[in-house]
Amino acid sequence: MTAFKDIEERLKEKAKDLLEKGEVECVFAYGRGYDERHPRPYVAKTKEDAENLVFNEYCTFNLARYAVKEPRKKIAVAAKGADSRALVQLIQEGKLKRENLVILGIPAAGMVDAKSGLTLDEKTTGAFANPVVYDVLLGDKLPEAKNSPYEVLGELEGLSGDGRWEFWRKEFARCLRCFACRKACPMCYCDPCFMDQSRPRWADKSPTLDGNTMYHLTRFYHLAGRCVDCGECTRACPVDIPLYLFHKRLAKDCEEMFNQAAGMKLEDKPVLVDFRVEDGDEILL
Amino acid sequence: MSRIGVFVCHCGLNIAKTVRVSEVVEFAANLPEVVIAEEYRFVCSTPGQELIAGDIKKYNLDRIIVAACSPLMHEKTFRKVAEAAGLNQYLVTIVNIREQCSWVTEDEDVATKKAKALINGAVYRARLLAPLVSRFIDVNPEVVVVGGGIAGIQTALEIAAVGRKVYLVERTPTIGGHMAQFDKTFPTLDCSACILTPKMDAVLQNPNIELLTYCEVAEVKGFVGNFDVKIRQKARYVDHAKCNACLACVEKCPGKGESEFDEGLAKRKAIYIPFPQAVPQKPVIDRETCTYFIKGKCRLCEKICEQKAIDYEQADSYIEIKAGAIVAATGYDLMDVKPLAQYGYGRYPAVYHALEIERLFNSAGPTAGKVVMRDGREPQSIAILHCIGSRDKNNYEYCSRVCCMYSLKFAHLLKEKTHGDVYQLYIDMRAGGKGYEEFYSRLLEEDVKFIRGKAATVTHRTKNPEEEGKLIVEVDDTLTGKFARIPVDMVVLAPAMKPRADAKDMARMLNLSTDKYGFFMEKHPKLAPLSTMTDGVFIAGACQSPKDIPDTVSQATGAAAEALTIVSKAKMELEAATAMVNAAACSGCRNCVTVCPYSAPSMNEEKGVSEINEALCKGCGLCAAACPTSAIITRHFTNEQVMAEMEGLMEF
Amino acid sequence: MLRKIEQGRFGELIEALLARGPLYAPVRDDRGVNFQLIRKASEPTLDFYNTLQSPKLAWFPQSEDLIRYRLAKGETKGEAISGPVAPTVVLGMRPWDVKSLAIMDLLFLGGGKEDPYWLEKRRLTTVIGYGLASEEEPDGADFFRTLNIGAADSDGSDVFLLKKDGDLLLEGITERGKGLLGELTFLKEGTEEDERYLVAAKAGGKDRKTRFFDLDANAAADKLKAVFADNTFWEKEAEGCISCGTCTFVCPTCHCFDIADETLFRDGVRRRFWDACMFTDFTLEASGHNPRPRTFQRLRQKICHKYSFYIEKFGVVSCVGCGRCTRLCPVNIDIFSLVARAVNL
Amino acid sequence: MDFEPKILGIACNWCTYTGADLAGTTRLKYPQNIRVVRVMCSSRINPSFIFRAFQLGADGVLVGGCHPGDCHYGTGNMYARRRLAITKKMLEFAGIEPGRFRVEWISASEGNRFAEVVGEFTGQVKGLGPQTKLKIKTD
Repeated sequence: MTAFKDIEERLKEKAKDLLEKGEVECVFAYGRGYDERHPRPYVAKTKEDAENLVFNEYCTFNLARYAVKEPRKKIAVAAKGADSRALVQLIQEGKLKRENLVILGIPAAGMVDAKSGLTLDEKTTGAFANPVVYDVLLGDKLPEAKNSPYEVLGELEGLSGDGRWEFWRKEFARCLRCFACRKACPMCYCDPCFMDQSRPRWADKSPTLDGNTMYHLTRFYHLAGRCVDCGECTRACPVDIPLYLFHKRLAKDCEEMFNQAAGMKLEDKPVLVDFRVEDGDEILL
Repeated sequence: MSRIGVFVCHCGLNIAKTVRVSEVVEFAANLPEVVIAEEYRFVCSTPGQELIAGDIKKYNLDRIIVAACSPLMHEKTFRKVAEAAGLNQYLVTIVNIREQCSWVTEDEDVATKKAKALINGAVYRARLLAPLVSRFIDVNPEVVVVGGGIAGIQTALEIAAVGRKVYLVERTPTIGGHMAQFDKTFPTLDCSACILTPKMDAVLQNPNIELLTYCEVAEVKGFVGNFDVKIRQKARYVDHAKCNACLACVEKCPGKGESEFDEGLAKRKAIYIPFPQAVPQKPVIDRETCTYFIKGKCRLCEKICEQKAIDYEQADSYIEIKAGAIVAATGYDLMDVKPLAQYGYGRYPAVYHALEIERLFNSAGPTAGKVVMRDGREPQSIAILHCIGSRDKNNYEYCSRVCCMYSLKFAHLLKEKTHGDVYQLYIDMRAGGKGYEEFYSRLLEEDVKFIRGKAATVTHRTKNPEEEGKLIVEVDDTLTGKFARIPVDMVVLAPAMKPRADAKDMARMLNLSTDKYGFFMEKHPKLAPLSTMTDGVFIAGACQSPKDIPDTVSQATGAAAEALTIVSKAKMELEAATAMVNAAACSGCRNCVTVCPYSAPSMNEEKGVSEINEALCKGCGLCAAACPTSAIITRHFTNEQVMAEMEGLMEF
Repeated sequence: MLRKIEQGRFGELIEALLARGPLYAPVRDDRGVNFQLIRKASEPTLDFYNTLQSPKLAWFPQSEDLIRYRLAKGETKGEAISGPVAPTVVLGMRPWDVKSLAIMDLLFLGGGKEDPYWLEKRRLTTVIGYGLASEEEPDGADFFRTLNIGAADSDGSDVFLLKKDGDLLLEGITERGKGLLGELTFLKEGTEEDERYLVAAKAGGKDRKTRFFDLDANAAADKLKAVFADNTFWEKEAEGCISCGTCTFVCPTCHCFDIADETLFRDGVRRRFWDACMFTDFTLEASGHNPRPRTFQRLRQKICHKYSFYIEKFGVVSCVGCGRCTRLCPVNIDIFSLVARAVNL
Repeated sequence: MDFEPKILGIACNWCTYTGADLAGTTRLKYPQNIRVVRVMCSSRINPSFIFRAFQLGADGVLVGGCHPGDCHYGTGNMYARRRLAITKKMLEFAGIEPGRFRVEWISASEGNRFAEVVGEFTGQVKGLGPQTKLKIKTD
């Protein structure tokens, strides 16, 4: 495995090179935050900026979330496994153009969520070690996780329906409606979000359990077949709602029913705006 | 605040027997925003209608709710009543308390309770209804027919016959299509040219038909009533306006190409007309074989042309046409049989496909109508192999429908011309059609050898001296259960009819769906076989599925009638309950663009939002449910309206 | 007035407070410590550095019902919800959080219009502040010393609580606080040694180290106004900002709210609830116009509101350096270094 | 008293709603717990409608559309099938009894099928008892 320090060096070098040659307008990557453990998303626009880039195990952010705001510019994006899936998914949805992107692929394992101290692996999120699409690879390819990313669902799936509802009810009740989940999500590019609508008002404007439930269920649905399991929603949540569990479950369902995982192939169509004549009614059971 | 009037119908005893109408009326009268609630024995009767109209005026109602039978029954009636009374028809709500209430239970309490809940739902929803106005658009009276085979010719002639202008677009230098290549037609054996060429000529003579040969559709925009069709006129290098069709140029031309019309069995010149009866009779230059274009020298045709019609500088040009309707009659391709190596086509010169044989029969064909093979011999034994690629899970699962009959025709003609042995190797003999079974019976009498079994291989590997110099057709005879080797001089393949190679592109241009093979999809297989999911675009002939000439001509005539129903009106009413995009809420996700079967939404790339062409929208709401930001508003079924109705239904 | 109780008898103290009325205190669950309305004496804890969320919810709940109404035929009937608020105790607030109440008072009570909901709760609530013990290290994100708040300041508290060896010292600061301590007769008198310890701890609190720069409030206010139009600066600072409401929701001094009518089956409540200036639609006008459509404008607004406009209007910084926004920011935006960069630009 | 569930039906105009009318025309009897909302196509149904219906207190939700391949709009119900399949999985994972939600393809000629399905579904929902999880608590 290539050391994070070496990846950082290559990232700087490549960014400098791209910016110097004018091949991209900016490079979306990571910069220093208020300490080592807290890097920030950073946009390098000049070769001098490129010197400020950093990469370490705390660089968990999914930069596709920023790239999607620049659909017309030629940009470079540092992309770990899940981040590259997000880029692919956004290309499928016509939000980004492949030809406008230079994907700086980063094979990365052992990333750490600074807040919880947890290592990101298949039990959590963002376990995809290697980028699925890239122009440059800034480190050596890594072996992929051996376990299914869905194993972690076992515990919840093992509960009774009542148990699961009790679990989610408690979690939804904690929700502050700070909307960090949707704002951190690379796929939640809608502005306004359905929750901001007043006609109709899909959920209470005030943070009630019922409104929170409607918000989260609908958002889960909107991400079905689109979520790339980067885990940003869950890391962003100030009250630590394990949103990733629901997203994972729907990703699993989509794989089982439609035989397609989000953001894996440029030529795929998002599953919910697609159908096959062979889709059977058994999926409704 | 709305002013709602509620009218509850007894429908004689149909409703009143199980629903306590007075109780329901009292309930309705006490709901907020309900100004008046009334009951009547038959609200749909003239006095009932007058009651509603009177109340609208008397109470200044801005919404009415009629609780009666199904909306599918009388919604139109009550909408008319409202319009006549000055209330927009979309402000009427019908509550179904008969078919879905009083008729499906005998319990008065239950029925009354349900009727109340249904009316409550309607009151919740009615407040949110908006007046809608149907829009009318002008219809362009002209029609574009794509494809100049028998289907396109027939369609064009029918439309022109009622005085409408038709543009007939044909890709090759002549109209006529596959039918022009045929020698005889089954089952009557009348000469194909004799019945087709008068029609081709009629096209040329008809002032209402503008013939656009050597042209291709480049782009189709717009929608029913208002299509903008861009046609690419391929460079002919001959100015047809000047050419007087003397064809002296053709005679002198030293260039040599393979005749497409004769399936490569004969040569043609570089400047040519495809066949003697071609329409138009004016030639085109084939760049690929023209000496001047290849070597930069020659220009013989230019020298010889008295009309100065030769123009080597000619380039492709574009013609823009406006049309109210489009008929696609783009026909079929014969399957390329080379990849089916087991039949030896391309490897053994004595293996022919069906269209080649047609040309061999034809007196104007490469052999002047004699059946002689590529080596000059007349075959003494011929095997006709059915279902090559058709009814074949590895290729085309469908039956090509015409092969049995033309194979019988071939058998007859081969017998007649060669007196040799003719074998038919078939899976099933399909002779459904007027006079078809009789034709089959006739052939059974003609000393043709029928072997029931699909040919497995054609090989030159002989096993005994008798087979020497022959091609051996191997087949499992399913009647005798024996494996047979049939030595013959000539093999004729009946390949599958398949969609045109560019059918998918054409489908994309016309916004048609295709089936899994690539044939154009009809709107409904039984009830709308000539319509498509795109209003104003119709299909006829083999582009929809393999079919014979009678079926094709029937479809073509039908498609003409379909197109005429559109262009015969000056104006067209558009669906009023269409969807629209609230641009401020659109996130540009393209879901609507991706899912709409009618291509009504499209992306405005500059603004990054989607826009709906209401002329194309059918109001199904598929897009609205796919819209994550609820930017799409399905008029008359908005998210708000549906959810309000649900709230009202669930309150009690 | 100084009282004390063994730490082991903390539960008894809680029991006694619970008997008097509603009590908010820090409770630990699997995700950390937060203020909660206490149901059982065993719930509260004093073993924490600070709560994840601010204690403002005791006075300014995330969601508060104002009016109940019914959409009836003819007329809509509504009634104000102004149930009697019981005397409440909030126990365990850190000194810098206590300070936030005075900052919020300026707005809710001093802005020319008194907010009855805030006033009522302020009037009836007793604050038990909780000094940082000398052995506890401030978190790296905190910077309350920059705002000149000591780790053991007792200003603003009615009662001030401090750990001392095995004991909890309780000092009555205000009359209300002293009255409360007087009622809790099972408490022991504090000794002179306790007194000295307390004085030393308060003084020592001023020497505790957090992130620091020399902040002159008025100069900062002016500087930020000068920097206001420097879009390049703000765009760079905001490039990571995802425009969520986390920072404002966990902030003890953020006070923006929205009001909405929530109706179901024609019954409804008018409710006010937290809003955040970081939300895209916070400034969305009915016309569709949005004066702050871009992220950097919203982040700028938040920073300038706290470090410039509030000073201009009320004379104080609207920030207590609690570090919550920095700690919980999903993208590690740090208000301390941002302000420092702006002021030193 | 027996528990009488509230069931929300959402039916497409062309097939299921017409089928329900046919059930009436042929005077078939079925439980009247169902109240039907008419939409033009099953593809109009936003999964949030289903969540909302449960919040409004529906004990069961029945969606009816044309048989796949027979959609009045060609492909609407093909999309609907995928959406509603996800909706079903979501309800299940959230802990809502999956038996409270059902999708059926009922054509305009299947009045008896409509009555049958409603009867069966009503019985099933009755068996599950009141739906209290998503239902908004009202005083």
